[in-house]
Parts: sequence; C-alpha cells; structure tokens
Amino acid sequence: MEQNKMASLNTQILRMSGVNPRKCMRCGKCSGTCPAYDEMEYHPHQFVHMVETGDIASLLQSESIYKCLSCFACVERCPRGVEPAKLIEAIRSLKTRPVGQNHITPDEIPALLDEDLPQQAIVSALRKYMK
Amino acid sequence: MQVNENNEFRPKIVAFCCNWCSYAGADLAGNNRLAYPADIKIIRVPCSCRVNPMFILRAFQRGADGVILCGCHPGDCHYTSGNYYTRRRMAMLFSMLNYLGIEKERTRVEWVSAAEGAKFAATMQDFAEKVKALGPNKRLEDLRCKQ
Amino acid sequence: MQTITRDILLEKAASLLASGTVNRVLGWKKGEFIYDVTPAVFTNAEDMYRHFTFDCFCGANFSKYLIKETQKEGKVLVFLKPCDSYSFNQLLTEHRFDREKVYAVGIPCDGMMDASTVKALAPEGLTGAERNGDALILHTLYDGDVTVSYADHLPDRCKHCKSKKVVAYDEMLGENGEVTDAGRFDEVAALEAMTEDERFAFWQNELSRCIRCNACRDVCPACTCEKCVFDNPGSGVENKAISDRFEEKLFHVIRAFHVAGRCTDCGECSRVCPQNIPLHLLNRKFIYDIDRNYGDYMAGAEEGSRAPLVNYQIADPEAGEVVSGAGGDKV
Amino acid sequence: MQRIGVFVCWCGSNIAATVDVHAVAEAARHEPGVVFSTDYQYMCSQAGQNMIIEAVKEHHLTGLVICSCSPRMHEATFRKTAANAGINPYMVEIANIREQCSWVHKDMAAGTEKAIILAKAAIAKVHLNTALTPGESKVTKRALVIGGGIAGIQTALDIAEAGFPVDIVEKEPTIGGKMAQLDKTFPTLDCAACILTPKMVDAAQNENIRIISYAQVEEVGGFVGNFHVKIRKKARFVNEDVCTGCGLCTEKCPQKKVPNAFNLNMDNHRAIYIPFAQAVPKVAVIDPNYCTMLKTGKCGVCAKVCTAGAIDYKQQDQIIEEEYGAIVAATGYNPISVEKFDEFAYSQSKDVITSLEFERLTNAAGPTAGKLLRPSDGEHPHTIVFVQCVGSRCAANAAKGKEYCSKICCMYTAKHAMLVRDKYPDTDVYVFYIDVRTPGKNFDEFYRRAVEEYGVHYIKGMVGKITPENGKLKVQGSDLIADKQLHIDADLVVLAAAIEPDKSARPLATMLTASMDTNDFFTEAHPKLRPVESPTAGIFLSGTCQGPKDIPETVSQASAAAAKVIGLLSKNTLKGNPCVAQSDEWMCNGCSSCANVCPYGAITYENKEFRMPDRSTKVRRIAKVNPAVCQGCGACTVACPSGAMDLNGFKNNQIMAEVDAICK
Repeated sequence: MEQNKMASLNTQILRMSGVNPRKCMRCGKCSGTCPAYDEMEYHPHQFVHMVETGDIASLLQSESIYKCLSCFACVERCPRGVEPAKLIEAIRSLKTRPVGQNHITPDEIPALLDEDLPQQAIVSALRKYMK
Repeated sequence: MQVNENNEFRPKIVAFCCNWCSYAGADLAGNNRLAYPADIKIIRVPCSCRVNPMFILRAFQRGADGVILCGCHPGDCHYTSGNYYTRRRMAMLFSMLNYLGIEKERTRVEWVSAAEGAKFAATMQDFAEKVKALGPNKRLEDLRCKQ
Repeated sequence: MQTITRDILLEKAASLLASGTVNRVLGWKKGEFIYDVTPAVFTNAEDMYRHFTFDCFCGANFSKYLIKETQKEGKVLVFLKPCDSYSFNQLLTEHRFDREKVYAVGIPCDGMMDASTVKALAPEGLTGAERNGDALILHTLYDGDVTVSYADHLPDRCKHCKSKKVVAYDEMLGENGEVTDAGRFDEVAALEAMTEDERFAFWQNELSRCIRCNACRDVCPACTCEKCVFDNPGSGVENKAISDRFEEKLFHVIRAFHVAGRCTDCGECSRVCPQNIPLHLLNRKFIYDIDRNYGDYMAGAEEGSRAPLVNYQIADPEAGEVVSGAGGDKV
Repeated sequence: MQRIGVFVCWCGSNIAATVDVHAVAEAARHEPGVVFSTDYQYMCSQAGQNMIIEAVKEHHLTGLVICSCSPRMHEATFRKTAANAGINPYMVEIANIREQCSWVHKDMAAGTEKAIILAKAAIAKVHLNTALTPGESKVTKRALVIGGGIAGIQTALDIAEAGFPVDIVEKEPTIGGKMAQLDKTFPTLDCAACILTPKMVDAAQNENIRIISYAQVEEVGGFVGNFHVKIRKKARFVNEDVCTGCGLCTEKCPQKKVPNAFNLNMDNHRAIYIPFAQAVPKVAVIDPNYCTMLKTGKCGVCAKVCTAGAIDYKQQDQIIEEEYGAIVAATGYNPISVEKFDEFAYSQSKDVITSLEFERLTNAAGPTAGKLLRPSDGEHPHTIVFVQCVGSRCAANAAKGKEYCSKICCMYTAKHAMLVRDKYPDTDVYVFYIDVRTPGKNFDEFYRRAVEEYGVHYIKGMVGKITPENGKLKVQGSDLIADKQLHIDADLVVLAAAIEPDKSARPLATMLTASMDTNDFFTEAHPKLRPVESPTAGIFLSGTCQGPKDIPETVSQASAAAAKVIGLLSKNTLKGNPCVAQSDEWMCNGCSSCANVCPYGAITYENKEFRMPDRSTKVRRIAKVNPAVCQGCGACTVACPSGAMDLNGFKNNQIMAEVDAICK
C-alpha cells in the first residue's frame, strides 16, 4: 500500500516537473554549480537520482527541498537538459499544496522586504510560494 | 472488400519505400520484431522520387484503401534531392485528391530513416488504423477492375 | 484601348506576306455557325480576304499550332492574345518550337465569348452575333435582336482574367495591357471550403459527364507530348473507354498533374469541353497550391523559368501541411 | 512468356515459424508463367543455390523469384546464383517475406496470406524484367586527397606507394594539420613533430605526390572513376618554385602585429611568414589583410631582402583543373568555441584556456618556448584544474555543445596532467571528469600512471562555475565520491573542448554529393562494414571528418581508405549499375523537365532527325542519358510528362504490375 502511494507520488512529481531523470548522466555539474550546496542534506544530483530510484519518502522528509534558491543555475548548466530545480520545485509543491495556507501573495511582499534582501531572493520566493 | 474471420474490414494498403532509408527502416522493424498490421504491403523503389502519381492512382483504382509513401528525411536523400521533389509532387497530388473529395487520411508521406525501425512500425500501425476507421475506399475504385 | 478589327489584322498579315517576312498566316476562319470559328493557315492574301475572320469568338489559343507549323519551311505569322503569349513562352521554355520560324504579333484582348454562353442565351434560331462596345447583340430568328452586357456574359476564364499583357511578341498591335488577377482562385477557394463529401459530390457530378472525347487534351497548349501516356499501350494507363467512376478522375488528375506548374491557365480545356465540365478548376487548384506553398509562379510569364514541380526549396512544407492548409482540415 | 521458378526459403524457423512456406510455394505454382516452385530450409546456402541452378537447367527457367530475407541482404547473392546458372542476374526478384513479413506478423494465417501476395507481386514484376548489362566506364588513375593533416598525408603516402599519382589539397599554407600543433602524443609520449614531420617530408619528396597547399576545392563534377575537379590555389604572393624558405623576409617585415594562428593567436608573426619551422612546403606566405605593400602599395621590404627574388605582389589566385578516379575527404576537426559556456569564464580570463592552447604552451616551438606560464602574467601556475567534457556529451543545447563523446579528451588530459606533474612536481593538478574513457591499447595503463605514479587528483564530478577573482580562478565543482562541493583556487584552468568537423566539410559534402550526419560528420556507406567509404561511389573518408578519432585510429582509417582507393584505381574500367534511366526517343518531347531534376547532370539533349511513318523527316530535340553518370534515382521518370523516361529494373509497368498484384 505504502509502496503504491510512493509510486504514484513519484509519477506525480515527474508529471508536474516534466523532468525525465533518466536523462541524467551523473556528471554532478548541478551540484558543482549549486550556491546552496552546503545548506543541503541531499544535493541536486541526489534529488535526481532519488526520484529516479523512487526514494521519495526521504526527500519529502528532508529540509533540503526548502534550501533550493530556485536560481535555476543547475537547469541552465546541465549538459543533458535534466533540469533538477524543476524537480525540486515539484517536490516542494507536492508538500506545500496540501497544506493550503502557506502561500504568499504579491500584496504581502512589501511588508516582508528588508533592504539587504537580494532581488533574486524575492523572485525565487515568489516562484516557491506562489504555487 | 476484404474481411477477416470476425467479419472485420481489412484494408489494403500499399507502402512505397525508398531503398536506402525507408525500406531499410522497414527491414529494421523486422530485425527488431516490431509488429504492424499485415495489411501493409511494401513496394521497393530506388528513391521516393521514383513514385509516379500514376502508381498511386492505379493502386486506388485497383482497390487499395490507402497509399503511404516513405522516403529518407529531407536532406538525407541518397540521391541528394530526390525526396525534395517527392515532397512537392505528393503535396500537390494529395491536395488535389482531397480537393476531389478523397479523404485525406488515405494518403500520407512519411520520412523514415534506415535507423527508424520503431518509427516505421508505429507509422504503419497508425496509418492502417486510420484507413481502417475510414472503411473501404469507394471513391477512387474503378469497379470494372473487380473480378 | 485601340480596338483590333479584322481589317487591321488583315492589313498587317497581307503586308507581312507581301514583304516575304512570313509565308504563312495562322489565323481564324469562319465555321458553320457564327460561334464556330476555327483556326486556319493561310498562304496567300486572296484566301485571307475571303475567309479570314476576327470577332468576339476568336478565343482559340494558337500557340500549340506552332509546334507543327515551325516544322515547315519558312516563317509563320501568329497573332497572340495575352493568354496565348503565356503558352507561347512556356512552349519556348520547353524547347517545343523554333522561335526563329515565328513572327509573333501581339494583340490586346478584353475577353472572348464562348460558344456555350451564346447558345445558352439563344438556344434556338441564332443567326448571328456581334459585339458593339459593351453590348453583345444576338440576332435570332424568333426573338429578333437580343442585347445583353458583354462583360457579364464572358466565360469564367475571361471574367477572372489573369493578365491583359502580351508577354511575347515581335510586334504589338494596339496598346499592351497589364497583369491583372481578378480573383481567379475564388471558385477553388469556395470548393476548398466545402466538406470532403460535398466536394466529392460536386466532382462526381461534373466528371461523370466526361465522355473521354479528349478535346481538353487536344486543345491544351501544355499537352504537347509526342505521344500521350493515355494513347500509349506501353504506359500501363492507356485507356480510352469511359466508365462512370474513377476512370475519369484518373485521366483528369493525371492530365492536371502533368501540366501542373506548366499550365498557363488559358482556360482552353473548359472552353472546348462539350460537356461543360469546369476543367480549369483542376488546373487552378494546382496553381493556387503552388502559389500558396512555393511562392507565386506564373507559367509562361518569363521564357526559361523553372517550373515549380521540377524545382524545390529545402524549407518547403510537408505534404500533410499542404493538404491541411488547402482546406483539407474542414470537419 | 517467361518460364519462372519460385524458391521459398524457410530461413530455418525465421520464416517457417510464421509463414506456411509450403502453402506459399503451392500458391505460387498456380501463377501464370510459373513452371517450378519449391521451398527449402536455407536458400542462400550452397545447397540452396545449387538447387536453384539445377532447377534453371532442368526447367529452362528464364526468371527467378526468391521468397526470402530482404533484398538488401541477399539480392547480390541470388543474382550471382542466376549468373552461375546461365541467366541474366537482373532476371531475379526477391519477395521480402522475412524482415517485412514473418518477423513483423505473429499470426500464421495472416503471415502466409501476405507472403503469398508478396510472392505474386514479385512474379508479376519478373514477368516484365529484361536482361540488363552494366555499362562500363574508364578509370582515371589519379587520386585527390582533400586535407593535408595526418589523415590526408597517410592516405596520400599509401596511394603513392602503390604507384598511383595523388594530389593533396590543403587549405592552409602548409600540410601537417592539427597534429603539427601538438606537443607530445599519448600513450607513448613521443613528440608529435618528431613522428609527423618525417612523414610530411616523405610526402613532399614522393614523386607520385603533388601538394597543392593554400588551396581549396571549388567544383566537383563527374562520377566514380571520372571526377573532374576545379581547385583554387590562393595567391600567396611568393613564388613557390623560387622561395628557398630561408626566412629572412619573415624577420625583416616591419608589420609585426599579425596574430599567429598556428599558435592559436597567443603570439604574433609578421605579415610575411612561414607557419612553422618544419612547414611543407617551406615557403613564405604574405597575409594580404596585414601586408602594407598589398594594402597601400608602399613598403616592399620583403622583396628587397629576398635574394631569390621570390616575392610577387601581383600574384593572382590560380585555378587548377584535374581529372581524378577517386576522392578522399580528410578535412579533419576543430575544437568548438567555448565562449558560449559562460560558467567557465573563457572570455573573462586569459588563464582559462583550451587544451589545444595548452599544447602550444607546452610545446618547445610554442609562444613560451615550452615553459608552462600563465598567459595573463607569465607566472608559473601552481594549481591547475582540467575540466573534461566541455561541450561534449551535451544534449541539452545544440547551439552550445555536442551530443557525442569527443573521444580523445580523456587521454590527452591525462597526458597534459602527467606532463605537468613530471616537469613541475610542485604543481597541484586536478582533473574533473564525468567518466574516464580509455579503451585502447595501453590507454588505461597510461591513465592509471597519471594517477598512481604522478599523483594527479582525479575528481569524479563536474565544474559548475569558474570565477576570476584577485588573479586567481575560483573553481567550484562537485566531488561526487566525497559528496562534497569543492572550491579550488586555481592559477590555470584547461578546458577539454569538444571537437567538431571543420567548417569546410559541409560545402565540400554538397560538391561531392556525399551525405553527412546532423553533426556534419561524413556518413560512411555502412557503419560497420564499409566505414571508410561514403555512400557516393568513388568518395572515401579518412580521419576525423568521419567521427572523433585519435592519431592511431586516424592513421589506420587513412590507410584503409588508401587501400580502397588503390583497389578502385587498379581497375581499368568500372562496371556501372545497369538500373539507370533510359529515354524513349520516339516519345521524348525534349522539354528539359528531366534535366532540371537530375542531381547528377546525367541528361543532355541533341537534335535528331526522325523518319516519320509518312516518309517525311522531322528534326526533334531529344534527351540522352549518360548511363555512367546516372545513379538510377528515377526523379526524371516522374518529371517526364510523356512517360518517355523510364528506369531500368524499376520500369513503370513493373511497378504497376506489383501494385496490381498487391491490390488484386
């Protein structure tokens, strides 16, 4: 039963992200490129590998999915077009959607801004929490 | 009209294949045991540009339900430019047939390389299904040729 | 526009014959009926004064006759209307006759009557017909003179005239016109807008009337094969019998395909068809498809141009796209 | 009426398992003209072929139908069998009941029914077959090699050794190609120049070889055995026959700022230059884009110092026209441009270089006289990072990289790393790799030596980003084994750029009517069995123009191509394909439609006098097909409105007979 549920979650992730993890050739450029690497328990290339092997449970438990800055450097630089960030985003959405209320709307943003916050963080926060 | 034991309509389909790409692609489908309906019968021509519109009309006249023409992908013709002429000729012919009210699904041009065995089988499967769904070709058949 | 009359042509022909520029004249001769003008070759002025005619029924395209005429000794004079001049160029492109053996005189044209039109207007007792400016006057036995608008009763090929410009001549009589294009694809587009079933019904009705008289082929200036495939027992499609179904489609589709890209849209096929089948709609379909998919092309507009079906572009659309783009997608 | 024999092959169980072969033979027996019909386990076996020969004799067969595997497999076999049996080889038709029937249909009834129809179609066709005899054409005993790198040189040497004259056309002023730019070669580490330059000299001295340098092929006509080629030899403004190669002009020329392409623009030479010391031909060349004399008409220093009087400012491009029997493409490769990979900062820092630039930096004849110095400040680098697969195996973006593996980078990077550690043991060397691919004799041993003996740090992972900062290159990459992100402060980064075919290959392929793949590598006639031939007869492939290769592989392919050329040139005549177009002069209109579509220019026209049935004569323009040039595509047959043009072996009535049989 549990296994079935995981399998269907996996399918859902693949569908939402449009990513085919089998295209990965294990070069590790995504992890080599990732600015949030040291914050993460699982690293971008591991995300891809874990989705490919169906190890979704550990990913859903991990804080790593929130550490991704959605900078999309891995998507830009992956030589095989795997797009790890989209995968991470899909996993995150899978977790946040059922919760429902922790979305962010554009109106709430001004109050949350402080001067040191880089522009990219705001954009990626929108990417992360609007969905 | 041909039917099988379940009284199901079985279309007659002629596939013209160029020797260098599509016929080889059909062979590859065979090597890989990729099945497609037995209604498809292949005629080998050196190049898709050898296919005269007369052959296609003749096939319809004699009772074919569909005709498909396969050649090398544009740019890959063994004879450099043959399939470019094919593309224009068949575009014109098939457009004319459709203008005369012949269902456009009965005619098709498809580029299949020697490496695309899977594409060949899938294309034939799809074409046969579409033609089968149309039913027998009545609009182009010359009844006098029936024995 | 200067009106070209019989006298003007006669005078021109006579002087060219007299000067020895030409030794024959390809012209029109009166037939049994008023609308029954036939092409003829005159070798002396005397014959010409007696039989040569020129009126609103002189629609025949002379270009095709040049293939045979140029095989003979000496130069031949030909009068070319705009339509004929396109065929003239196309035949030159295909090396079908020797240009040196022709003296071409261009004449302007603003439409020629068809026999079928006149016969329809006065089914019985037609004794004569003449054009007077914008009017067509029919003399009949029972109804007296019937006057109708000339322009309104022109055949389709002239109503949707492709060009009033003579594109090849040694000498022009009168003023040359311009390339027009009066919606000649409207009818094709209307057919394309129908469903497949409707189109089939339309053509079934038209083509089933074909009696395989071969008039369309014989008059066509693009059908100049030494031996037509339909007359050649070795071709595998030789067939002269008639039947009610596909046989005629095969003939007409192949014929249209063989002239595709070479057809100058002169409309002679429809003019001569005794069954009034709108055969030009087949040729225009090809021309329309060619223009839309491979760029505008007018066969015969320029001598030596390369016909679209013996040419290609790497970026040409695929057959499926062409079929769908031409109304095939209608559901 | 033909007397037809039908032979149905079981192909063991390959056919017999899904097709009732007896039923096929039986059905065929009742077709008109069939006088003999049988089936057998393996028709292509010696016994099967003997059976055919016996049947031909016994039943006086005139045509054969073999129901077997694809004609692409055994048509040639059975044509030979027919010839052995004494009938024309083109009286054979194959019904493909294996690849296109038994292997793709599972149902016995359906398979058998289809096999019978295919057999009937073949019978219908063979009824209309006629005996065909291949035409013959002479062979010009001279070869053309396009490209003067190691591939072209080796091919030319081998052909010349066999006694045939051969021309090398090289677009640069000297032969030698990429190998001349290399420092050492793996896995033996002998110097490239030491093994290449003697071969260059051999080529120059071989009396059968003519080197046409600084030249490009402009036009190719003709066909196998009879190519006609136009070559443009660019003006070098120096008389090749007079120049002694003393090099005085290259020292005296006042224009000193000409980027040195041989050193990948890392230093300069003069406007008149000799590309490198061992250049062949060793003749100076003037770069007209920089020469003051050619640009302004004022200078003339080189002419003044040249004692041989070789300088010729008025020299023009020269067109050489020559006939050849065979053409070898050896156009080679280039590294891709790596500027597009922003993350590797190639255009931001002079200290990020490509591997080929690294070769020049370590070469004793290079811009630093062989000392490994950073391009930015001339300092000795202490930390060097090598990045593998830059643009190779890159399927994500075709505008940037190549989907294929460039094959040579793993080995030359191991070589570079090893050489650095050998010469400068104080240097830390890191190699980021995805996989280390070392199939080849002594290759893996070589790579392991770099790791085990020379202490090169191999890191499984890819570099994600390089940032130039305070004279250092901050390299950020992943170490997948340690599961760490590494940050290395490097002094020099070397990118192993993917290789791609030379840009001149595509237009050349068009001229040669040789096919290419989507990466612009020349396509071989068969990927396994005919790897050094192009599908276009008489065109052969040598070296990296066919796919990525290292030197030993290039040389073996070069020699293989030479062997094929020698085989062709040793024939006096060639037998053509008899399945060529033919025009019926009585039906031909002379309209030129056929010539318009002929890709080979095989059709010409003539005016011919005909005696007509009424005894008159008529002169008509008619088409003539040159059977040696025609390749038998059939484009003309459809362009011809009168049906005068037909194709032997695939005649209109033959194909229609097949259509009729199938649609019956």
